[in-house]
Amino acid sequence: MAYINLNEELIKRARDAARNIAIDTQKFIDVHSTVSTERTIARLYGIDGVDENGVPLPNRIVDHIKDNGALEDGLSYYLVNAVLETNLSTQEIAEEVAKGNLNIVRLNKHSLDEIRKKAYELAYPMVERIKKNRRTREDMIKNIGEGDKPYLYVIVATGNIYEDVVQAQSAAKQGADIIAVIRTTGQSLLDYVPYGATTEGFGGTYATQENFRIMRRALDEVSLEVGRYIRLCNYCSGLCMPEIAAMGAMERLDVMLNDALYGILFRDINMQRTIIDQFFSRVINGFAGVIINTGEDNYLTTADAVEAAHTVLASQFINEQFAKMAGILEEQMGLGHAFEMNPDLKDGFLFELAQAQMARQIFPKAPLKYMPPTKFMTGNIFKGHIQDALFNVVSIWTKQGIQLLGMLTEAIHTPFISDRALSIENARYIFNNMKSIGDEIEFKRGGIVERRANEVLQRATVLLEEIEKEGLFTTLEKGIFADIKRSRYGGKGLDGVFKKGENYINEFIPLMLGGANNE
Amino acid sequence: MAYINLNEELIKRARDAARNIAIDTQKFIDVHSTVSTERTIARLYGIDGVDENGVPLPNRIVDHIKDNGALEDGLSYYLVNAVLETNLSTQEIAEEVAKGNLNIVRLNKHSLDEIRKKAYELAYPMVERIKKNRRTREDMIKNIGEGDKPYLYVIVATGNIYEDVVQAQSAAKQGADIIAVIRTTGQSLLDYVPYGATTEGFGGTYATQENFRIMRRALDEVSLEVGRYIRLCNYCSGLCMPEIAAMGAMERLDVMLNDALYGILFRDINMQRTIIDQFFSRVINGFAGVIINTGEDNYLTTADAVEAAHTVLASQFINEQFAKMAGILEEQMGLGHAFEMNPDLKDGFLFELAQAQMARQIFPKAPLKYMPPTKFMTGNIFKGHIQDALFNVVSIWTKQGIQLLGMLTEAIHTPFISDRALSIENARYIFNNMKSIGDEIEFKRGGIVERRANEVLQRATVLLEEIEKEGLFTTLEKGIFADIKRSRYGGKGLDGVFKKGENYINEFIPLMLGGANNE
Amino acid sequence: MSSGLYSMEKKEFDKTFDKTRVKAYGDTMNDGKVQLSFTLPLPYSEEAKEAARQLAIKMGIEEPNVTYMMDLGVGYTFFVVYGSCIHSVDATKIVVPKVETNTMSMDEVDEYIRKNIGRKVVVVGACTGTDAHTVGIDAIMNMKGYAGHYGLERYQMIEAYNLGSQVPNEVLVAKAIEVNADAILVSQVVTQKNVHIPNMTELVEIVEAEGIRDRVVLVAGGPRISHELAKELGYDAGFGAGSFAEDVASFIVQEMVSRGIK
Amino acid sequence: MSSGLYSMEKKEFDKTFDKTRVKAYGDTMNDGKVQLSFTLPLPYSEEAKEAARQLAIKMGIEEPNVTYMMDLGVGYTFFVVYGSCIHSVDATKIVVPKVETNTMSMDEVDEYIRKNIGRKVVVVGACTGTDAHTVGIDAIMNMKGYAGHYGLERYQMIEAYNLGSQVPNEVLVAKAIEVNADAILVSQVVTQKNVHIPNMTELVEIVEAEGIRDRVVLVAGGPRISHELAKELGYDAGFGAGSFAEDVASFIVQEMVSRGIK
Ligand code: B12
Ligand code: B12
Ligand SMILES: Cc1ncc(COP(=O)(O)O)c(C=O)c1O
Ligand SMILES: Cc1ncc(COP(=O)(O)O)c(C=O)c1O
Repeated sequence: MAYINLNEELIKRARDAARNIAIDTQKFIDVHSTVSTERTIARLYGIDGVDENGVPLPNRIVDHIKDNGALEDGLSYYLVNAVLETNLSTQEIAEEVAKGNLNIVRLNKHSLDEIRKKAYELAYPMVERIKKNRRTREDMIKNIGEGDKPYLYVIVATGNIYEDVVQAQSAAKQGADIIAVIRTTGQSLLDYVPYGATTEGFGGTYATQENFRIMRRALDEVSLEVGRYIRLCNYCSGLCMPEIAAMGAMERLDVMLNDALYGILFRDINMQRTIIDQFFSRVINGFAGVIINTGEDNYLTTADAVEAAHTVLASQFINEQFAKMAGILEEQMGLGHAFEMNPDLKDGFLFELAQAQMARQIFPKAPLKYMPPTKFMTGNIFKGHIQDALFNVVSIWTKQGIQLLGMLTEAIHTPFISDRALSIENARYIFNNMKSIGDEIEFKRGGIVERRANEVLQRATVLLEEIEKEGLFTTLEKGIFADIKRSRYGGKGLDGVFKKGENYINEFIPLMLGGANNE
Repeated sequence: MAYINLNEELIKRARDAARNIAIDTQKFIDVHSTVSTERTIARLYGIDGVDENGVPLPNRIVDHIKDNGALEDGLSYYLVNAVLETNLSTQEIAEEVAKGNLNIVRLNKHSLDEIRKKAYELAYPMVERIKKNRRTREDMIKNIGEGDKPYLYVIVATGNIYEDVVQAQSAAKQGADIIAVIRTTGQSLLDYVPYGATTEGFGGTYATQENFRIMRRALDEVSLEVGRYIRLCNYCSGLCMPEIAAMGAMERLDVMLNDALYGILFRDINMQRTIIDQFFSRVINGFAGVIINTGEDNYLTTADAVEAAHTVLASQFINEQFAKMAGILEEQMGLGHAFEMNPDLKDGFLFELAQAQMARQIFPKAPLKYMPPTKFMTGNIFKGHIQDALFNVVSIWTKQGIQLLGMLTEAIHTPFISDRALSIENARYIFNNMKSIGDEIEFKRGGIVERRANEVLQRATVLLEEIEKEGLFTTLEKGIFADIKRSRYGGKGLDGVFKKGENYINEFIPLMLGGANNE
Repeated sequence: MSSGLYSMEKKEFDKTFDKTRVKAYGDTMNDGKVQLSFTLPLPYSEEAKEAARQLAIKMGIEEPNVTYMMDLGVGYTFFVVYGSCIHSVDATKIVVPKVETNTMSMDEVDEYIRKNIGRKVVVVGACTGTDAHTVGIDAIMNMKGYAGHYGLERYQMIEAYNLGSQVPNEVLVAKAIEVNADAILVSQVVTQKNVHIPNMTELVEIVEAEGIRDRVVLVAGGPRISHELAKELGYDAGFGAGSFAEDVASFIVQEMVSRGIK
Repeated sequence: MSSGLYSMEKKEFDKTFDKTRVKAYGDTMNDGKVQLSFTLPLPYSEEAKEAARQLAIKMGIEEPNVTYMMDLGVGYTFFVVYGSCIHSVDATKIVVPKVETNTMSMDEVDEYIRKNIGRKVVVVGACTGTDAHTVGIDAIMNMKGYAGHYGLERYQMIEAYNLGSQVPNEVLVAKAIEVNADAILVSQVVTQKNVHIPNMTELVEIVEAEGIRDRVVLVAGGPRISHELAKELGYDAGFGAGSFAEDVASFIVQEMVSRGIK
């Protein structure tokens, strides 16, 4: 493969700084938990369904503990104890709690050892189920095959899961490799996960476990038809990060957007809350063999892509370390970046090429997630289609992992069925017609591309070393990423954060940490 | 500039073979003339207008000589003699001949020396007019500037010269550098040039001197407005090659399609006729400072672009030598080629790149004319627009001279005003966004691109050496170019060819040969 | 914890598919979404944009959204418009005139001729009038064929004469008479300003004037030629884009048999 | 030597420009040429193509030419169509509601405020409802501004509060009351399924319920917001794509003066 000369010393410094940032933050994470983390545990113990008002039982049971002032001990402690005490199933306990028939905080307490043992036993079936999903995926890929990289990733976003199925199957037939069901506007701010099949969303469809199931089934069906395993993607980020990760693990999702920084910056979610949630969600994603997609591409939707290029790289380094810490393999790290420079920029293409090639070399095994032009897309669909074409050129050239296909109607509406077909056609044409370009064409030593990449690397390193000194939270408070300032105590969801008490246990972490290699 | 290693020895052999082919053919040309060549001389002596039946006077006077069985002496001899004899102007003589009042063949003959002297004197004003046009062009370019290369070349083809003006001015404002007024279907087969402003054509507008004038005026106007000299292009090839070249010289056209091989192969014009016509037409084009565009791109509209790539190169070599022989500078040689490979071809882009880069290096000074995808364009305008985008990528990368912009509606209709706007936008975006790519990106030594280019060069050399042995006419009879066989005695216009007699003179050749350098 | 978000959207139209009222589809059944683009001879301005909107409304576009406008520089403006089209089509009532024969392979055609006609079938073809686009007729007739489908010249039981490009109708008919052709093939690619219509009509007139109409199969083809159009102009069949030699050959021989041409 | 070629085409329509009957333009005045694309929920077939043609005809397209059809794989087909649209628009009758104030520069606005209002003008803005697209409102309000046009925060005589994204209408109005705002700016970018309409309407209702409607200037903006729509929903003005801070500032201050808000 063609390469640019990158300053290896800088790469090492940047990576070291990022590791220290992650280690530092992890210390905070380790002693905290959140309501969403606890609800996730409830789900992993098999609690599902809603009460008569439509409130999810995981919420009901965690709120119950919270209302009884006992949250610091965490859900596992009380739930498992209740199982030991009542001999009811976890689901039955939740139902009884919801009906007001049972107070699990007030029950007689078994010894922590006994609880721990039982917790492990109760956790086992779900861990096995997730493991089995992973194997099913691996087998299907082995037996029916998969698409070449860059994978063609498209979104469906009709708001109606059944309509989404039509669009998704159509896309698969046209050549898509990954279908992402975009969530409805605002879902990431809900402090619960909606329930059941849904048909009404805005600019997206609710992420619910039933919707996951419906779509997974539809994609399995079409996978067999087209002879390619079609991956399903949804979104963790938001107030329910680990819950959605767990639902995805149960329903064999393959790719999940997962980035606390995105939530902090673009959804104004409290940083403490979401960074804690991120850890557990990544442990689950890792174990489930899910490819995570991080969201640094979003910085460029507000900041200038030439000016802020180094923030993207810095964030990739940080996300890499956070992912590692949660047991995610490099092969599962879909680190994000984006083709967002002003199309009027002279030689802008060379700058985009530099950024993409640099990311490729610095994260050689990661299935980089490459985002299309969005900011400079306009209502001119014809021009838009060729902006997307150049984006595809850079991708095949620099061997990106996941190509989030640009849509010619980006500035107008969420994709119509034909928009998707045209963008798949665009990518397939270019990926095939330029197949070997990355091996056949070389970068001039000391040319614009090489110089630009090293400049970005240099600035990212400086930034990371600054963050290393200040700490991640302080950096975010100062507005260093994406020009957005967030307070440590502001944003949504802070009230769901708590310090772990003495009895706190979460057996799923030891069971799942170590990711896809944890057998 | 990035380069590929080409076998210089092969280039030399190919060029030598082409030179010999041209020299050999020139021997035939030198002793022949045609009715169209004679009509051209009439026009250069100032004869214009039509008779009461709409027949052009140049045709009337040449037919008159032919009908009197005296064609072998050529027009100059009788016309100049008539001037000496009657003291009428050339135009008056033509009018009298057309009215049947005068038989110039039957007049008393002055001595050949006297005629020659007078011929020179009569030729002088037109030669000066053309020279002046050349200077006007040079001055305008110096004063108001011109576009960067590759020049953006678009066609207008409404059939109505006044509608063409609207479209042309619109295109210039959007950024076009060259406007080509496509001729109506079938005009190249007319053995006369229509007269006056015309408003009804099919898939194009008649090439008439008045139409040339109207468009030149419109483009001068818009040139001042946009601050770029806008070049005007029309078509010589066909039964009136030199006549149209002369009209173009008089009306300050800047670019002219000029290729006898095109006429032979694609219009079934007799090869003797058009190769003779080509010589004089190129002498005129050369002297007028016109950039000629040759038509080897057309081979690929019938033959396969991968298989027949070497025929394009061979034809470029031949056209180069024919152009040289007619006094055309390298800077005026818009040798043609085309982006016509099947878009489904794996790595087809690299093959296109190879061909374009090879042509660039073999003809370093020529403003290569690069034709867009046409054969593989479909009614899918969206896909078409990105095929055109990749074509633009190859062009800016390999520094082509004249970019004949592809239209997204190529397979549907001659361009609408908006089609042109979109294709100009396409090219401008890519040319600017990838400006320096040709200097920044290198070709892998011994890679697909280099190997492909040398293979094409090798095959072209073999072909040229075969033609060198057989002679050009025999080669054409055997169907070696574009899979099309043409007989030496078949096709249109053979009856207009004659062997020059003893009294034959054409003072314009010595006056103009030597091209733009002939001052 | 409200699930109020669920109920914000009213179902504004019936989302079930109705074959008698098929509407365009963007991302929801019956949403009627269409994309339009066109130029208006009006200077770039808010007024021109409004004119574009009004034009779209006249076409039956509800809530047209002019997503883009481009100044073409000479008092003309280009528009891109999206919107919901109110019109629908009754798909249960659609009948498309198609060439009614079933297509046989080259060998089957040869076999069919041997069995049912018992002699070689003579076919004459050309690209007529001022049209010089021979690739289409070559695709049908040349030995080599097109996209892996051999042309008529390769058929053992067909004698094929391809006269090439820009053949005057008189010349084509004269050739047909000379070789006693069973079928005449006409290719028309240039359709600008409907130049093909008078040309195709003229051929039919000549064939009729020569009194051979009933003993030749008359076939037209080209990217913009439909069977319907060809029939209207008096041909026996028309073949559009993506036709192959076997389609034409199958039609010719079956038509000959059904009309009793021997 | 015939010039017969000249006379083949009949003039089929009037080629002169008539401002009362403006038609789309391809390459000849009044040719009516338009391009369309859409999907039909019908399987890829000749019948689907005919349905596409018929739909185009219903839209007023003469001689629609289905230039392309693509199988979307699940019983749906995508079409590209060209044709001549018979409809025309009377451009002499077009009136576009525009924001009626003339735009001043930043310095002029400050000067205007000093002269005519004599105190700082207070502006509160937000991206409301579930909408998180702050770039637009930031473009208008941020110090930094947009495309070289400074935002309201930089105006010496304007006190600007930008509440950011996903602000509930109640919160926005409460803030306006708290700081005694002269103008409220609302940004709405997500318009999917018309989600902006109820949200924008709600704001007006709250403002009215709070009894402050007559002393605030109410302004909406976003890429799909037109002045017309904003007026309809009860706002004083609407600003679409390509608006700058000076447009809004000029409107606010002139509106204040004309309504006597001091
Ligand atoms: C190649 C080409 C040329 C070549 C032709 C070479 C040659 N020897 O044929 C050259 C360069 C000479 C040329 C010239 C011109 N061309 Co041209 N050309 C094309 C091009 C790029 C491809 C056509 C083609 O070969 N298609 C491939 C064949 C296999 O497809 P096909 O013809 O559709 O044939 C299939 C079917 O239709 C059917 N079929 C066709 N004929 C028949 C006959 C029978 C009996 C049957 C059964 C079936 C059948 O079967 C075939 C196989 O499936 C098209 C654009 C495009 N991409 O389509 C423009 C195009 C056809 N040309 C066009 C024009 C205007 C011209 C010119 C008039 C331009 C000018 N003024 O100079 C000239 C003049 C030509 C003339 N007098 O006819 C226009 C026509 C617009 C219109 N609708 O009227 C087009 C659409 C381009 C454009 N957008 O302007 N052209
Ligand atoms: C950047 C962006 C984002 C960023 C937003 C970051 C941020 N902090 O703003 C992120 C990544 C977070 C995002 C998320 C989503 N987005 Co978004 N996004 C865009 C994008 C690419 C650019 C928008 C933009 O910044 N434009 C630049 C600004 C300067 O222009 P502007 O907003 O038009 O503002 C100008 C004028 O309109 C006016 N103006 C605007 N507001 C106001 C207010 C006042 C008072 C005045 C006077 C003037 C004014 O002045 C401004 C300057 O001239 C568009 C696509 C596109 N190319 O347009 C999609 C787009 C807007 N997004 C879309 C969607 C659907 C979403 C999501 C809902 C997707 C999902 N389900 O996850 C989410 C959720 C967001 C939410 N809840 O609102 C759709 C909206 C479709 C529709 N018409 O409803 C679009 C069109 C993309 C698409 N095709 O799907 N998005
Ligand atoms: C990392 C990440 N997570 C989540 C999302 C989407 O989340 P939401 O549902 O909040 O729009 C995005 C969208 O761009 C993202 O980049
Ligand atoms: C060299 C050359 N001459 C002339 C023409 C056009 O000539 P005609 O008017 O015969 O179509 C072309 C068109 O492709 C050409 O390539």
